[in-house]
Amino acid sequence: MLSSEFVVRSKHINALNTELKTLNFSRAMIQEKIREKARELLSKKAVDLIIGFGEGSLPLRATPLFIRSLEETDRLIWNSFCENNLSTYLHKLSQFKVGLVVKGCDARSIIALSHEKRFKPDQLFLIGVPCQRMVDRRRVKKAVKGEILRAHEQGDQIIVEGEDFKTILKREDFLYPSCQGCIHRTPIKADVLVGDPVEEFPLIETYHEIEEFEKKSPEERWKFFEKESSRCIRCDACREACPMCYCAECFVDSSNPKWMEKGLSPQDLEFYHIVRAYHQTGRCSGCGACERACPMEIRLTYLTQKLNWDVKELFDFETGIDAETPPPLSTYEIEDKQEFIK
Amino acid sequence: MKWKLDKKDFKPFLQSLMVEYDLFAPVQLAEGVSVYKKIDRPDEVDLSSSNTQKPTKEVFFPQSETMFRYEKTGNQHQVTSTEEVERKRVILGARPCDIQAVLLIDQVFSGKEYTDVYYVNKRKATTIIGMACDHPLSPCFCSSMKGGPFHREGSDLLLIDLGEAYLVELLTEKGMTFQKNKFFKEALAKEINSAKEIEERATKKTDGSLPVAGIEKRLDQMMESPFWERVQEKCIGCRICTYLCPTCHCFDIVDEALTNKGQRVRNWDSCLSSLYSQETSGHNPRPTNRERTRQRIMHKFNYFPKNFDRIACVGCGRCIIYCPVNFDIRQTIKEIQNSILQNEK
Amino acid sequence: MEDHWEPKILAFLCNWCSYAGADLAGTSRIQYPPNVRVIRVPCSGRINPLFILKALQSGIDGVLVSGCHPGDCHYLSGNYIGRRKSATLKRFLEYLGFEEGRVQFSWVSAAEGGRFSQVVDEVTQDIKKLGPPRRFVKTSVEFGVRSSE
Amino acid sequence: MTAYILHFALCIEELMMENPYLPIPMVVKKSHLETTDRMLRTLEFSFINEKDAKAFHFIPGQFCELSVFGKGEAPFGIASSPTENGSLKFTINKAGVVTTTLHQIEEGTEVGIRGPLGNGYPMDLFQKKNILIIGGGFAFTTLRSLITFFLHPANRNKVKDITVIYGARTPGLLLYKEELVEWGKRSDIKLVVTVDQGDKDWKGKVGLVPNVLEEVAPSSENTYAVICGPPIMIKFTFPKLMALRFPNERIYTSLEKRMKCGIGKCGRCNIGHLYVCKDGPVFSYAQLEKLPKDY
Repeated sequence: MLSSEFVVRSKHINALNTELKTLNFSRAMIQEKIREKARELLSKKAVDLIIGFGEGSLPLRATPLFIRSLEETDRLIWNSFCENNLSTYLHKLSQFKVGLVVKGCDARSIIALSHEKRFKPDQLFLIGVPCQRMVDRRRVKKAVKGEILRAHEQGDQIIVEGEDFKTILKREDFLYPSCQGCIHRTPIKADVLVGDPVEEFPLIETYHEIEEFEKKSPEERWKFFEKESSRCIRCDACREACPMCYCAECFVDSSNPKWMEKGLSPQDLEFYHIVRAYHQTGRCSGCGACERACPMEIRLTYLTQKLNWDVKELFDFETGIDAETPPPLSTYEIEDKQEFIK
Repeated sequence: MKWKLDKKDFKPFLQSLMVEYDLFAPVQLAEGVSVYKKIDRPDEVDLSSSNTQKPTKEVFFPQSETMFRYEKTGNQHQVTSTEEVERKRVILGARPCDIQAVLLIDQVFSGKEYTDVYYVNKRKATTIIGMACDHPLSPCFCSSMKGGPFHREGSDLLLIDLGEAYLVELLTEKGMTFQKNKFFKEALAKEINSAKEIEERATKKTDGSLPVAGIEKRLDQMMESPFWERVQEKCIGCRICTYLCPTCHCFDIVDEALTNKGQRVRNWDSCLSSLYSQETSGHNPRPTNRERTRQRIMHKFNYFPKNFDRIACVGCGRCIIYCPVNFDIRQTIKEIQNSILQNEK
Repeated sequence: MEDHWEPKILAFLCNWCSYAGADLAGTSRIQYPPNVRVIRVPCSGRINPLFILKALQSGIDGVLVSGCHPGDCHYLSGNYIGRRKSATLKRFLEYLGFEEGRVQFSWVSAAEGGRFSQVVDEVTQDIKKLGPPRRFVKTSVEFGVRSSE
Repeated sequence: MTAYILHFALCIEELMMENPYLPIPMVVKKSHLETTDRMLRTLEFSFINEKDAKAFHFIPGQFCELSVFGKGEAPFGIASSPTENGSLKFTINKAGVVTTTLHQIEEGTEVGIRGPLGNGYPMDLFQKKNILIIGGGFAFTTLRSLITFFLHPANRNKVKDITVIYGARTPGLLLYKEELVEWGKRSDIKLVVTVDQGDKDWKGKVGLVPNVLEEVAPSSENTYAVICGPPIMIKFTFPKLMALRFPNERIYTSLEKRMKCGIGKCGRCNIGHLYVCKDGPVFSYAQLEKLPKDY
């Protein structure tokens, strides 16, 4: 275990313990409350549809669920596999009133999107869920030998079963990196909060990975980036999963001017990942949807988190924390740092 | 007669293959991520994953492939085609589902009127050493799609993992040329029997119950069904399912230029991309994800069967495993089969 | 080969200050290294990071972005907005592993012909010290390399 | 490696048969603007190798993929007729990267061409029949090919009456103006040219194509109709053809879709199980009726 992780954890040990004790109870309660709220909204016709999570078809998975009728509301679930950032669907639902289930990070995306005027103010009803941090299904899969056929959560444990094994894993050790450092788990903006706000503390120092990475030489850093991006298959899943990627024409697809080729040459893959990440400067909520979507398991959040960190340090800005402060790259301060300019 | 290859002889066997052939086999790029690559050293080969991320089709139909290079001198262009394959090739470790898929896209690329030389040349030069699938995964449904974990069609040789050794079956003429391979020994009766047991166990494990019969006919009447609107809702429109699909074969042709020289390249393309059928005028016959998802499903289960008499899905399960939103084609198939058609109301 | 290497530097100069500054350097017969190629842009705030990346990918050895001094922007705040983009981009590129100094920024006013020459001189020296870029460049040698072949 | 120099192609015919993706070299012979909005330009290409010229056989309605090296390929219907030997004409609308380059291309420049591709008009069915040709805007290109083919002395007796209705938004946007004048003078073709909006010099008809069709009211007896134009024109003209009792089997049109390979491999141009590039671009309405409305 990382040393900083340990320090952080011991600092928040009490909060963590209380949370763990109530996990089972709160998950079930949240699920019931989501259903209740969905029923209420639909029966009042306050929304056209609810987007939440339903049971996935594979172990360790939940799936986005679009619900329009009261009968379907019982299919809504809540557990630690509800990893998708559902706000990405809003772009194709501009004519509808949507009830949206949001975690802390998803709600931050919504605030960032509202800065960019992506929807009408009364178009959304946010069902906010204080998040217990999501489980990294790939980490779990890699921790056991053999195929996982069933999985469920029990308290702070994940119980996975295969043909000839049953393994109990500590939930806390199998969280997404973006979730481990999260300090905005309770949605900042929500029309209703299902569940009590959770105490905000990181399990690992939020920017620990970036600090470690920065200690490496430029050559090593580039090598790492090169290796990661070389696996890219240009499926655009990172782009499509990201709620902030909605350009009518992505720079990748532009034919005039043509910024880059569509093949797999290493420089084009690097180009794509640099610009995709950089375009999130001051807009990324750090939800990690890009990394989770990648079928080739490319590390992506170490890029966006760096940008988040820089924006915090340079402009004291965090995405989606308040609805008033404009995004950092759309404004300026006369006193902004400029010692890098000759 | 059946043969066996001791695992201690496996690396020397690969080494010997590489003398004569370009060897393509699964290589791990990162933990849990593997693809087919041309092998430089035998220890690169990694057969531990149940299947690669990118399918075997990539060896014949690379994601990005140069078709020709050109160089401009004055007003002339010297064109150099890259269609020829210089060395014979071996693919090692391809799973039966992927091999089935190769047989499917063979039909597209060979074709009656036009032959896609880039694909066909590679295909002709290649011997396929299949790897029987002893541990099919739960999202696999090859048995429902006219295949199976030990399906032999398309493999020139088939390896069956017996633990200490591989049982080797020589299945075609190309395969028979390996008969005299010095690493192959005669298999014992008990080894053949244990292979049979493994086969039975694996076959039982895959889902053969998916109701695909008659799906083509049903889809004939579903073009304008509200079904598509519903089924596409959670799809975010990325291309994972099409790029990782062993039967998807759409491509785009583009020029890449550097001042006076350049190349024509073909890259995989996907019907789920909005640009796929967008015309220069701006008109897009498939403007939303509804039409694009419909195209994906229709092509596999209706158009392809109409042209080639077979469903263009082999049940490898990749689109299910890697989908970021857990879009499950098995459910889609079931929903299509259970949907109420206009004339049945 | 490397002995004769002279860096190619692309300078994005804002129309109102830095470009005029470069012009003044010229008309005043102030010498500066011939390594720099100038692209005139309306404002330093106009710089899209894509320009810089495309230049680097195409084999440019160094990039200089230059605009009006703070407070002097023809469009009032373009250079301030540009400054934020530059700050984040510079940090990000260096984080990825680009060498420090490959991409540089300066303020040069229309009256600063001498300063322009000095800036170009410094940037050229820096890039010469760095040598030709070894990453991200799409050279004709690599041209045509496809990952699966 | 198969290396060959386009200009001194040794075995290009063989290569073309083997590799349908390699372009045949051609040279731009002439380029001139067709319309006053400067968006349409007709380019005439001639074969560089005698052998290619001899091997290139096409019928009206087929298309080619034109290559501009470094920019890419785009499909264009052949506007010249097989009876105009030795060269090929294309009328090109300036829209994307390839077409813009083609508009700027200098005479004498080398380009590549792949083709002929697609099925072309059903020339066998037209034998001894009356032909009604309806065109709108710049979709007139392959229709020009068809008309020119049948007006050739060697072919004129293959069909009976030829009626052509051609419309454009303004007189300046009409294609092939000189030829239209010439055809107008002939007695073996009935030509009606119409514009949506005339100008002070326009002496001809003013009116939309569907209305003009109603007015001209050609008999559907023993007649095949070929209709090409913008979707909106087709939408309103089609019912008029129905009213004139043209059966679906005898109405043909040429479809446009985004294409890349042109040989039915790359996927994107399908309508149902058919590929517009290989099984089309010419379809009868009887065929289209059976296909999904995916275009």
